[in-house]
Amino acid sequence: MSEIPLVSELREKFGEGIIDVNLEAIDEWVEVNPSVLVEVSQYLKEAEGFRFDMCNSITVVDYLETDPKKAAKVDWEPHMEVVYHLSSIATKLTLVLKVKIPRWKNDVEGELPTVPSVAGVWATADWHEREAFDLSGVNFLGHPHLKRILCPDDWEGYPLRKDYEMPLEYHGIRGR
Amino acid sequence: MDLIAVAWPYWHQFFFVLFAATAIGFGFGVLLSKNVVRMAFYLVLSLGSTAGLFFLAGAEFVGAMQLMIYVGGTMVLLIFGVMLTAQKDFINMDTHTQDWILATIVGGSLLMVLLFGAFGSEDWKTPQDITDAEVQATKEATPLGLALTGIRVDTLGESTDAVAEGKSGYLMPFIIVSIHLLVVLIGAAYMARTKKLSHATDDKSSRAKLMLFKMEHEEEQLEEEQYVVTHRAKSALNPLDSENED
Amino acid sequence: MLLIGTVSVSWYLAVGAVLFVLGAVCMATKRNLLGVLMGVELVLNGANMNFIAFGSKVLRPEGSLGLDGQLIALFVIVLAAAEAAVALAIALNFYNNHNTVDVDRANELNG
Amino acid sequence: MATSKIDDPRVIEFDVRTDEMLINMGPQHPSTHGVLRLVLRSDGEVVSDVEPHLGYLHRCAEKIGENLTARQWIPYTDRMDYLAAMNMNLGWSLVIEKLIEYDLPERGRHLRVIISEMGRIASHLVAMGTYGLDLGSFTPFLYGFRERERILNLFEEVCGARLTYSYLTPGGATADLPSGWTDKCREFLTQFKEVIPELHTLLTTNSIFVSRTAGIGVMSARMAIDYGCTGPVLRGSGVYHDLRFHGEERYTEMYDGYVFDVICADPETGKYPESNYEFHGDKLDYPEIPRQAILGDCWHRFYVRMLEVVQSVRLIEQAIEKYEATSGDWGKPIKLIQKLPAKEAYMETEAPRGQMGFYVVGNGDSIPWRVRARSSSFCNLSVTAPLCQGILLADIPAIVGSLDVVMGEIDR
Amino acid sequence: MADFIDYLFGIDDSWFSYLVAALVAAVLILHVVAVGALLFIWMERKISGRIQDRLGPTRVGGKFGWLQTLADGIKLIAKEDITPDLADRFLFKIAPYIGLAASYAAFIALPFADGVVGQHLNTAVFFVLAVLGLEVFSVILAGYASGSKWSLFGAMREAAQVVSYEVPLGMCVVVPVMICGTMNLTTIANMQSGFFTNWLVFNDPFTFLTAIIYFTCATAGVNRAPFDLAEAESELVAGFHTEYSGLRWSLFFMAEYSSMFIVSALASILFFGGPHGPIPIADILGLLPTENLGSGSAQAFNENADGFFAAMNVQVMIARVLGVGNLILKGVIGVTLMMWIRWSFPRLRIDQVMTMCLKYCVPLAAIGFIGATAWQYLDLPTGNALVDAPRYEHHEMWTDGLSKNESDVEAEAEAVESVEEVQTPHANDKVTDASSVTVKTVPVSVEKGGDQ
Repeated sequence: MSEIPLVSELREKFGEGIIDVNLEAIDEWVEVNPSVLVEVSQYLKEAEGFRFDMCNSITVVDYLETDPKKAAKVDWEPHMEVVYHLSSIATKLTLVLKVKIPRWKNDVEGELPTVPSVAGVWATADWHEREAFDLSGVNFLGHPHLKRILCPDDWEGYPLRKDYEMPLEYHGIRGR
Repeated sequence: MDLIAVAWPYWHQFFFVLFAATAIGFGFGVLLSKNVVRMAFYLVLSLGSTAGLFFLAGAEFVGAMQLMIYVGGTMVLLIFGVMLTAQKDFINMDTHTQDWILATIVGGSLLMVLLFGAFGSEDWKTPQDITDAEVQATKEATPLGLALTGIRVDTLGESTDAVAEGKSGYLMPFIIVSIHLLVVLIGAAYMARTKKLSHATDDKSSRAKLMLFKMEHEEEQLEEEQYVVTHRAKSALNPLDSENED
Repeated sequence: MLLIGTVSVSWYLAVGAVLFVLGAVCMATKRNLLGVLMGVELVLNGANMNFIAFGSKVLRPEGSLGLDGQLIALFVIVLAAAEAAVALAIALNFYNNHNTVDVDRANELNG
Repeated sequence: MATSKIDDPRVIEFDVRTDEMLINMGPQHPSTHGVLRLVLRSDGEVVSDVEPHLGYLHRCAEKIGENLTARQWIPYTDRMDYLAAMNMNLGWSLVIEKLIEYDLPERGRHLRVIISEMGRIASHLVAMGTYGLDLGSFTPFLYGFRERERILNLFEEVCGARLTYSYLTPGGATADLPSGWTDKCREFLTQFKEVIPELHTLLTTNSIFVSRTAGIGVMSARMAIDYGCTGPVLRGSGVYHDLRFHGEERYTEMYDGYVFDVICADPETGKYPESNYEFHGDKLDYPEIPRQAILGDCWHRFYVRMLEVVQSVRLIEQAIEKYEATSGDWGKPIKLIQKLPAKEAYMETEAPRGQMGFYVVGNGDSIPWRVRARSSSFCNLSVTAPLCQGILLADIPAIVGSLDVVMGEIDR
Repeated sequence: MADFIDYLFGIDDSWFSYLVAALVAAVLILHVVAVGALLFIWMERKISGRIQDRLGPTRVGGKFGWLQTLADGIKLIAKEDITPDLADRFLFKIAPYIGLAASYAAFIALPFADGVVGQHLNTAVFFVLAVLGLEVFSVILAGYASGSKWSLFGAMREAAQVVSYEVPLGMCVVVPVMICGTMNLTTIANMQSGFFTNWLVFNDPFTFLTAIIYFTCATAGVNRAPFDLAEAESELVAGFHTEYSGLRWSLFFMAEYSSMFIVSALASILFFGGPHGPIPIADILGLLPTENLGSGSAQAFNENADGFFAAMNVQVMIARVLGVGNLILKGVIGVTLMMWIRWSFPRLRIDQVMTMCLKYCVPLAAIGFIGATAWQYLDLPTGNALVDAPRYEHHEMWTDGLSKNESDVEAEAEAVESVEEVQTPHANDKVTDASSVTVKTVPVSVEKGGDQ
């Protein structure tokens, strides 16, 4: 696959910024350091031969096993992954970018983890990041107007986190 | 069923009282109402009732024109203006009390004078008998129209020089008023414009301008050919097919 | 319905006079520019009523103005339309520039 | 109050200045296709800014997906794009098949082409009808629904449901097509082809329709890509991209051996692919592109949908033949509690409204660890705000309608 | 009518009989408005149903669901009458009645057939137009008083649209007025009696153009699709009547449908022969003796009881019924055409509506007017002259009542001679058959002068 020159170019250009590359996965992915995410994105969007001009999706996966029995078996520490699915209309390539972040910033409950926003790279990331913020509680730094998009503005909690509990009531409506 | 013609004495009185009462009543409404939209509404009714009085006085054409131009045109314009400016603060505006007192005194005395004048003349005060034929005759609009073109059919029998030459009509005022109206409408349209921006008044509409503006700003770095692979010939085969064939 | 006896020209004149005075008072008291404009319309109508009354052959077959009354009334209506258009344009311009339609605040030319 | 940037044509010259007002268009409004709420900032009839507010139909389907097995979540995909539920089923099925590396038998492949293209026709008919409705023409809506009803009848015979089918599942489909169904389908296509010119007459070539849509909401190719627009919205801007051609192999191989065009205007010539559409034995040309139309405007987006319907008809005709020529298994559904490997898979399919992507993360259990639906309408709608600047109020339904959004899919 | 009531009760001329006569006329017109609206709404449903390949109402009232509208009307009356909090309550409540009153009042001067008219007006054309124009107030007030932004938008659109379209509408109406030399609708209609070639629409190419422009502007004037911007449901929810419910809401629709009928009926009177069918059946059967026709108008009947009863014979009655039927049929055809247009076309945008008015309708109406004037002035052949059909000209003039005795007729003849040098637009009026004409246009206008 054509990702291999891509990976070498990325490594060459960003060095330590590229943390991990998995070419055996169903969709090959590259894990990058949050600090270089915007630069990598900009590069991927503009680099000749790749031109990942479309950001298909931004997903946040919460890795936290709430069941203590199962938690003992899993081979990862609780963390979150922000997954960027990119594709190119010009070259018809696809790529997955991953950013690993802690579940809470500095492990303080309630402090949202931060990731630099790529809304300046792909305009579509604007809404995707708002959705990720809304449902998973990730603070995208540099986003023009990061606010809830699907849930009401005064909703509490981030529903797609594994430890989320539905509020008992919302404006007098029974929650559960 | 020509009621007014035959039942003249009854219906004239009835409708006169009706229309006069509504005209004056809604006139008071205009004066006393604080809400500017309601004022406009009352004014419409008052003017409409006045048109009724015109009909009653036999001026059918003027009545219809009053309805059409005044009530239908001018008042719509006025209400339009009211709605454009009727923001919250300006809908209700109180009048100062001293204004009221002064206006009532001046207006009351003016009314006295006018009423004194109206009922002062015996000639005006005494009603005259008329025939049905005259009622009908006065309602015809053709003489009115001819008078506007300069021909006075009602004075043809008279023997002044102007009449003999057919010059007793209103052709000149009519033309002057027409041009006046035209000039005024153009001037009013010009005045009402806000002269802030003249950017979008070229041959192209502002819409097209806007579009071009957007396109310019977006396509600065656009290499369109990157996205639009050459167009497929008709009945293009799936690329995977050709790969298989290879 | 027979309150006033047979209607004569005077009664029309009286209605016209009342409308005229109402309009004049309206012009004097209203603070809203458009309210003043409405007063002007009322005044013009009151005046028009006189022309119609004097021009009516129905009311006063002998000695009426005849067609002239109606014609002048017509001209008044047309001119009132023109006047309203200009006044409205002034009002809108005033509103655009001053953000108000209160005539009491149009005092820029005060010394 | 408009700003006084003289060079900016976004500031329109007003005849009469009025005060700016904020208007809520929706969530209960006839032309917002459900419960979309647009907050308009308008000065008289001129709208300077539009901000969409979503979420009135939010059910957190992704969270539900984390508590159900792959097959159990199928009905939830139905309720995303409820106007093209078959295509939603297909997207989810394919991504699960990708995750468990399952290969579909050939008969099932053709079955899926028939079903998903039928779904595309049904969806585009609604899009066409509601667009007419947005522009004040009620009749095309009922014409479209009449044909859609026929498709729904066929779907009902296949799976028993008329709106939320849950028919295509990971592994294939819940059942094979009933016997005699393909003949009925052919019958439908024959009569449907005659209706297409009527629809073109009612809308596509109607001069009022053209004047309402041509040159309105023009979106450049770059903007469309940047905002993640896909499907007819993207192709309406002249971008040659259709996942049925350019997607992942697992999806494009479904269309192996099929002949069809990607409906997209060539930006060089402004021409669409030539018609391959038979009408009473004669080749019937597509309607002319009106002079006022600009590539990427509402008219082109609408036109692309209308022509895609014809391509779908072509595809179904081929698929029925191929389906009948093959025999054997159509692809039985996977087990209800099929274990999902501890991998992740993302896949996009070309749904009627654009590229519908599903992302699934497995953890060895039968219940996925994380489910994500990448909604095409969601991205298409995000372009509303930049498109609706300095337009007239009446253009908003025209622009939003041309994006053809379904709130069920946006809010999930 | 009043005479007839006097005769019936054996009483003298009194206000009572006139009151009864007025009430009868009022109730009859109310029926046209109310029942007409019921019928038209039902018709609209059936027509839209057929256009959209469905049945429309089928159940209520037995066949064809013809009582559907009545059932809906009962439902609407039973509904709660809601007034929004932000509304200006007084104006909000009164607005629907203004619209209904305006479209009702316009019927007063609309002649359904020769002599079948609520109130005979010499300026009927302008009266109908003027009163119909007042309907806009109901929309503006409703829009303003609702306290809703959508309603306000609808009202502003309506105001702008109606005021603009009144200009070309008036210009189109002037053309038949100019050709006929009168604003009296009865006279205009009577001048088009005979074969359909005599209809003004076929008079010359410019009247044909004018008729089309008139119909377009009338459609816009009564707010029908594609010009129904004031209630554009896809943009403004429901426009000016967004906040209305129940009976008040239905009053808007009664007003809309009755004004649709009025403009259609006006079109048929002005351009399509009015109460005269394409073939003068009544004439051919001898139902309407030509010598009666000229004086067959109301005021002539009211001249004296004898004349009234003489004219009130069965033949004339049948002819009148035919005339009323003709006019209503033509009006319904016009309404059907409007419905057909509505269910076929998308809606225009507000700027396009204005462009249509200012760029197309006004210039075309002006061309039509100038062209028709030139046609009359140059005395070019009319459509009727081309087929060499007999021409009926039944001028019914304001002097009908005056020229009853022989001396008046002589005076009239003198007047004709005395003012021959006066060139007027009507000097080249069409050739008339002396036996069928009561009074000729131009001389009649100046007859009064001759009298003095």
